[in-house]
Amino acid sequence: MTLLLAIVTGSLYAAGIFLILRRNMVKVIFGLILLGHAANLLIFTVGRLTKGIPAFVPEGSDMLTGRFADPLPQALILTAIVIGFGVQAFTIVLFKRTWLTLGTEDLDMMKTTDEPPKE
Amino acid sequence: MRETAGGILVLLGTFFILISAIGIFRMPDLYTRMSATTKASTLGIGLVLAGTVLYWFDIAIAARAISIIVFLFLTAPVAAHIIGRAAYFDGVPLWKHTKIDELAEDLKNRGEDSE
Amino acid sequence: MYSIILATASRYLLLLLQMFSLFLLFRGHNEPGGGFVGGLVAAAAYALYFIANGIAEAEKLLQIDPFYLIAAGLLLAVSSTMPSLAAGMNVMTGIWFDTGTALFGKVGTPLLFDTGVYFLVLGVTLEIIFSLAEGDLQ
Amino acid sequence: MNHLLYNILLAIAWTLLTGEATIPTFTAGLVIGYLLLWISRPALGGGAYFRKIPLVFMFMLFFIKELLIANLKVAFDILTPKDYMEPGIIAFPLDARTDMEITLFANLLTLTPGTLSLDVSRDRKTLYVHALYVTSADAFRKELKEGLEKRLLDVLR
Amino acid sequence: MTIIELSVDTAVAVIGLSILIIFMRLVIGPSIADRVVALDLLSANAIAFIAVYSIKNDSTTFLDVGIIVAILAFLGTVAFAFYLGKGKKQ
Amino acid sequence: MNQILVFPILFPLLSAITMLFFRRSVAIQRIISILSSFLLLAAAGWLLAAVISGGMLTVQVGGWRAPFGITLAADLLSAVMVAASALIGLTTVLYSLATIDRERERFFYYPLLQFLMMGINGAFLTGDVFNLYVWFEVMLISSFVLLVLGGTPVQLEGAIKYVTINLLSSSVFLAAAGILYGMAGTLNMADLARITPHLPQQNLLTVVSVLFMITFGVKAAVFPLFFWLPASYHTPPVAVSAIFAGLLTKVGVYALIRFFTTIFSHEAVFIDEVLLAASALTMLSGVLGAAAQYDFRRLLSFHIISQIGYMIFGLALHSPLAIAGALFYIVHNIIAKTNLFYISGIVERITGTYDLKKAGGVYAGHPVIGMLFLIPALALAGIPPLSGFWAKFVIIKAGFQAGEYAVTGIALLVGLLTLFSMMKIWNEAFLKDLPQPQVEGNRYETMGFGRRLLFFSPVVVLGLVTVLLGVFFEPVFRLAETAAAQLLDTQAYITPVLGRVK
Amino acid sequence: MIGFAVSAAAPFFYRRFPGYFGWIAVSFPLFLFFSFTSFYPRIAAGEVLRETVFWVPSLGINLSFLLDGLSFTFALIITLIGAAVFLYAGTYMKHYGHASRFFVYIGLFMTSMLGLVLSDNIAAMFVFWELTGISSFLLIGFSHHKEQSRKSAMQALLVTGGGGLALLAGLILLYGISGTFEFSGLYPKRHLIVNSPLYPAATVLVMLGAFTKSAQFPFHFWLPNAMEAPTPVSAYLHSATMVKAGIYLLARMNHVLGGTALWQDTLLVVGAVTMVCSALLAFNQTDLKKLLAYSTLSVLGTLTMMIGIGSELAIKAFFIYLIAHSLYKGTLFLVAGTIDHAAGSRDTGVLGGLGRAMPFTMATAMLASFSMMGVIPLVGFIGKETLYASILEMEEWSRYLIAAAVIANGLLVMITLVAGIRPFFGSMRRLPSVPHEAPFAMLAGPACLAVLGLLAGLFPDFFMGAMLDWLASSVLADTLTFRIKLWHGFNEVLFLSFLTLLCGMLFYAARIKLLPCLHGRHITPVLKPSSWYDAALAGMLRVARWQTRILQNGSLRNYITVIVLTAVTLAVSVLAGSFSAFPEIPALDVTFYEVVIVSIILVSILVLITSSSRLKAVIALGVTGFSTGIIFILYSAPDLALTTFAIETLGVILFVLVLYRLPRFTSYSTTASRARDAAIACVFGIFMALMVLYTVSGELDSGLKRYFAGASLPEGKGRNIVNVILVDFRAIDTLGEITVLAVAAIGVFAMLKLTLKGGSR
Ligand code: NA
Ligand code: NA
Repeated sequence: MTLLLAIVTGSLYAAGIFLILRRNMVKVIFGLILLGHAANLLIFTVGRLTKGIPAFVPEGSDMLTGRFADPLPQALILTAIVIGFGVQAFTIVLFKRTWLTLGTEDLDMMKTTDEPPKE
Repeated sequence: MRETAGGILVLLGTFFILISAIGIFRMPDLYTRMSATTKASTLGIGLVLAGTVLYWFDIAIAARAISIIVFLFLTAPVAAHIIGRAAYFDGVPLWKHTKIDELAEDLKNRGEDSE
Repeated sequence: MYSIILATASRYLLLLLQMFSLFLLFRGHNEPGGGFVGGLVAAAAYALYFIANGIAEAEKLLQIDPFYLIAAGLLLAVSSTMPSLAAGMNVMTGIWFDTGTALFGKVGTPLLFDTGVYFLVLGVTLEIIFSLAEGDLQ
Repeated sequence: MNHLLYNILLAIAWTLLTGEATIPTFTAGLVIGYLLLWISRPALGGGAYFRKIPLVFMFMLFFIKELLIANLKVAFDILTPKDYMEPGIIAFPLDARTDMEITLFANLLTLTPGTLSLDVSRDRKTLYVHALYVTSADAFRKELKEGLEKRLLDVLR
Repeated sequence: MTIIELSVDTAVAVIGLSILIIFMRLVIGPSIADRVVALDLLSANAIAFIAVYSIKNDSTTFLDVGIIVAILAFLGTVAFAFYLGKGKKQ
Repeated sequence: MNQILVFPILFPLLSAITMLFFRRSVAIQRIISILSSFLLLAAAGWLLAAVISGGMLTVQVGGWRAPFGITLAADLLSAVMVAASALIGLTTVLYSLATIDRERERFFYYPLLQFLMMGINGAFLTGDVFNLYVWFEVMLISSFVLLVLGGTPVQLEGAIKYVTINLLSSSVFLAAAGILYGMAGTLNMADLARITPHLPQQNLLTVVSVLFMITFGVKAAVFPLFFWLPASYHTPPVAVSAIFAGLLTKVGVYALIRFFTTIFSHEAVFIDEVLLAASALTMLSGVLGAAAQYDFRRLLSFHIISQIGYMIFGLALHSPLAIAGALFYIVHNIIAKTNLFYISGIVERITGTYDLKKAGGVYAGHPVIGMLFLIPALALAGIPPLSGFWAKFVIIKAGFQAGEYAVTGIALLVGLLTLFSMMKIWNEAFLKDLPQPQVEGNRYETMGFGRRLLFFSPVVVLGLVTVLLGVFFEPVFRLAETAAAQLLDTQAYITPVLGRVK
Repeated sequence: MIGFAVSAAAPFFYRRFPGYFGWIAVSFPLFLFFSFTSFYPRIAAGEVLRETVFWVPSLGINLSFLLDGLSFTFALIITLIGAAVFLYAGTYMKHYGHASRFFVYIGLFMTSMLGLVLSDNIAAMFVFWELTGISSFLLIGFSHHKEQSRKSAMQALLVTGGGGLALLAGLILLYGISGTFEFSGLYPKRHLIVNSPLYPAATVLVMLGAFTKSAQFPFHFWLPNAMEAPTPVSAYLHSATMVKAGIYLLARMNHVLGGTALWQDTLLVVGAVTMVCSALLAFNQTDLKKLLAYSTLSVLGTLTMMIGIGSELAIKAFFIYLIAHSLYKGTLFLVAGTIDHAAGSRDTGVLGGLGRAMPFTMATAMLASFSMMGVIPLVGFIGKETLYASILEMEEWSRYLIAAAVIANGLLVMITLVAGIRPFFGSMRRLPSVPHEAPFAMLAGPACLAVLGLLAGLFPDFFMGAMLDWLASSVLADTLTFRIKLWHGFNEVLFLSFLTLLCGMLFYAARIKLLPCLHGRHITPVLKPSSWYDAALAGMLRVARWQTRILQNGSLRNYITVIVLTAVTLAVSVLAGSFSAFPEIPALDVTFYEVVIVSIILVSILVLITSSSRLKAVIALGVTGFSTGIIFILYSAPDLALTTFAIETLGVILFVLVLYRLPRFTSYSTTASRARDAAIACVFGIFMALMVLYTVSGELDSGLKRYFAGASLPEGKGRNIVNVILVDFRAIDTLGEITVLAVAAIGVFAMLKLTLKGGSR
């Protein structure tokens, strides 16, 4: 499964990059979200996979022993997901606002801030 | 014994789930798909969960499983209704063999009335 | 897009979801759940209500400016760091009360922290949804 | 509805007394509580509760039967290559009046395979139903009127 | 292999198959509503899968996730319907 | 005592929360802003004093022992950065009071500034790789919002690029942090510093460090990762541009320094070569970009990039002198660059434009402003005895010491071109007569005395600091040397955090 | 020694009492002048005075001062001319406006100049060096509303600033070789320095600094342009003092760097070329000040050349020439200013017959002019005599140099005739204003200087005789005695002097003929490197615009492409260099449902990329997210799954609320660009996948995992370890996380509710 997840992670990255390279703003949003997924899945996979043994201390015991899933990458991903959610919500609204204000979704039409000074 | 009963319930549930899956794939239009499938899967999940309850036979598990069942039975029809309605007003076409559409007729009449 | 069926159902589901969200919050320390998911489910309840009944109804239901929820959530979370500072311990050191309850597990500052997260998430989500929905009306 | 509350409280008390938080204990508590309440009718009053509980049970049984039959019918149609369907959208005049009645009825109808509540008219007098097997619109209306709606309203009113 | 193990393994496989079938409908469409229905059904399958998986792994922790999935799937469906409804009105 | 380490994070947060509660009253928000900024400055000063006198400070947050919980750690570098940013925070608040319009004030401008400060300080103080990511995000989202606050078309356009590229870099950061954990099993910087030299997959570690270099390089605006900066920094209100210019990229530089002296210290060769090449190109392309500009703020924005190059150059040389130079360069640049942006705002108020071709006549009417401009401008160009001279001097000396003649030569040339740009501004905006008299009423003349005081005090204060840093360079340089020595001695970072480790 | 302290404090003093009147202002340089002369006995006794104020000792940079013959001479020149100029400017600057600013600048300049010549520490000297450059910049651009003025100031700054940077580099290299920044510390290490491999580089860099500052060919062009400055500035900075800073440095460094062929020959050649070329360039000038500027250039070249000759006689000639030039050129510039002031023009073609109206000015001008022409008995004559003598003494090149010197000096004579004498004779023409005699304050300064020139010529022994020995000793290692006299008798040298005068007359006469031909015609660009400067500047700007257009082209896609490619290239260059083997592929132990999930994700991604409908894309995205959640369930992360599901659903709601207002999902890019992007994306994706595989192929021994498992319940009071990490072990992460959420909510709110009208501010 690690191999499959590595492939999935790679595909998510590839798709994310491909989409943020589009001229259409909306696609860029999707690309950014995919990149978020990709990073999360990457952390999950490199934190090593453990099947079916979540990190919960069982009832009647003081500690968890034996094989169990590493809780730290999970906590990191949780934080990253939530942060990603906040940032993405902002980004989506930013793109919407931009579209409403500028009237275009074509990123190649948005070059005024980089325009070379007029001679 | 109890576990076996649970297993059988689970199997029965998955059967209905499969039916609904095939149904949604095979049926000709959106409405027939919905008619055919949403409930089958609801029933199927209900059965699977009942099997789970039997397997664990613990109040905490039962509480969870039952709340899922209750919640599903509460929400599934609402969801089906709301999608069907939205789809209808959005103009999703009916199957060509659909016999009658009294809603369309009424809408037409109402439209004439109000104008 | 008002449907009487959805509207009626949403009213009953609202309570159910809110209760479930509290449930998730309180037992999150021992079982899956916690302030974040709890807050999201609570927000989901309002979101459902908003979709079924419209934005005005939903805001009436909430009664409070979501920004105050956000501020309160942050304040709760931060204030959970204060007792340890005041006590001269490392900042954010958890302080626990001996009494425990069946539902909550132990009571202590980390739970306060999680409650802060709950309110904040609720406030943030609602703020975003309401702003977007109000934006539609304009 | 007070009686239902009593009943549940009694069941909980039973569970606590036995000290065994399991499903059978709780179910037993419910049954015992119901019997106790029934016995104490003169003291507590409230005949409606005892009239309705069997009705509810009856309705549930009816509904589950309908559910199973319809499911099997649809399953058969799905699994066999030939389609027997004659779908249509029927306007059904509602007797149900309150929000709760309408909602419950529409939802139960949707839950039954082969039918789907599509819309409630603005005057809340008509429910539009999409059905898979419509031999005749009037027959369909009649069946529904006397079957599901009647039984449901009996329980609710 | 006990009956329960057999039935659980079968169930997992059958649910997996159903998911694949439904996913095909999701990809095909044709209307958005069709896809939403498929999505709804997929999440229902996920719940069933979670339930079976909890038996398979002898672990109850996952059932809670099932409740959340049920709630959220409903909410998601309603949201999509809301979207479709809006599209019509405006 | 150690707990003062938390104040630079908690003060801004608490004041932001309070302001959220008073969201309807701008007046109260202003007062809270000022108070909390002063408090923050005091706390930062205290922290700096404590670190200077008592060495590195650490706090194990939550009382959890070092690699398990999150450690906040302030060595000299961190403390200095916090102090500098607190100063910039304060001046920016003052400047904002004079310049930010009512509408933005009503829409949470002040809390956002505080959130930004919280993120920046957090980034400087944390001793945990993932926690750094979190602070970066706090900082980023605050900067996103500040950047678009107002929603004018240019702001939105700039923000799209800024946001997209920064999110891409965040994703890379996350991946790199994840892989680092997947390899080393820890996230604590000190623990990593201890473990990384002994990891079996050293090559993989180098790749990870490349990923970190990319992500921090984007934040620091290093060649060729800087594009988002000139695209966006000139679009928001000038107070926002100023604090961005002063602090945001420096956080990236800080992270680069932290990572490549502490965590990846042992495998410097490849990285240093890359950094060296990047620094040369950064210096050059930044300054050339500036030479092509005629917009006051865009010109300054390109200069940010160019100067980042110097700092990276210092890091790449990796000698005690070079690092000390880089550190001093950062502080100098934070102060001078922010100041220049403030002044661009003043010039805009007077002439009604940021376009240098349309501006003019400031010197004739306001010679004092001219002098106030010359201080940071000449400092930036490295004219003695201002702070920038020393910054350049030390780095160049280190460059020659290391035998990197080519890059050092570029650094010198870039200094000349910087002088050219600064003098272009001077000639165009200050000396030249105003080409066309302003049509609408002069927004500068109508300012009240109090506002003008707020308007100028940041410029005066920062100008004074620039001069003082130059004139009393010796103690400052000693401090930088000590900080550099601390940075290069990995054990000096590990021991206070982890305690004695065998 | 107190003099130093006063000079350091002076500018601050000045700002407080803006000296509007030259009489007050003049007291400052005069005071300094006399305090310096008070050191005369000690200097004359061969003493070298030192004083150190610690500044940045850890870098070896201190304000250490050194007063020996060389710096003493310069200090006297600076303060003396300064006094004259201050006095003059007090009146002259009245019609300029902002006179107070002028005095601040020029006071700053004088202080810096003094600091420059007095510094023992070369880094500190550099500080003053740059300060003189800046004050010069401010003074040239003093009439800032004139574009020419601004341009010239910028040119001067860039040329001298660029040289300054070279100098800095050279100084640091010297430090690298010797380990000291003190001149006095460098002297003993001469051997070490000259033999170092870095010696040529350091020497060339130092020379570059000196040449630019002293306007040596080919950097001479900025000086004539600097004549845009007010006349007192031209007199003071651009003839008497600042431009001599480079010469000073060369003289100072002669000890350290001199004696090699590189040093001597370069100076000789550059000096000689400057001397001749700039004199030639004066030919078609008609502006009084520009004429004088070209003559200054020529003299600066001569001075450089003399250091290049390097003999004792040459050094002495150097000093005499230096003093003489400072005296007469200062005077002439001030007179030019007076003429401009009085007559309203500086055009030599227009000026004439002013002698009647301005007799005192004429007298002053005559004295200075004769000194410049080298007429007996003025000090200029002695200077020229000594110069010729020193050239004749040389073994090689003497003949060519003599010819060059005679021609150059002849041209100087011509310039003098045109600029210093002609305006006072002949017939008066129509002038912009009626000429009148200058006020006393404007006359006193130049007159004093001119008279001083005469006295120095008449009594050379008294004024300079004793000095010259120890002056030379401050530049050279050993000394011989040499008596200077006004009159050496009729010899070769005297003949040359007459020849020079004769040449000058001839040139003057020829000039009248030549002028019409030359007028309007450009002397070859080779002789006018200012066109090189312009070309370099324009070229730099072109390159700047080009690279900005290429790099900062506004296209987000290009930005991202560059970033991604950079990342991949760097990473691959690491990988390619060191990883020989493909990562160990983990065993493929998958179940059916895992394959189902993974294939669903992959198909969804494909649908997402290729989708032409927004909502379809949203759904595909949702499926991807949900499937990720399922993976989290499979691999023991229920909390993650919960959160993922919740977030995905909220994401859907968000999209739904936003989307129907969003634009269509149309595709703009061409197939080619899509293919290119796909390739980039795939490379990056493969890279990341490989990273995952590489990482998991190693062992992970996480002590943290075990610690959390043990501490979660007893210390964290929770069984859900993930949650305990979130709210306790790493609570500060979560604090930051919820802050992000809060700010995001603010952002969304503000973006939707706040829209300012109009452009950005
Ligand atoms: Na995400
Ligand atoms: Na949580």
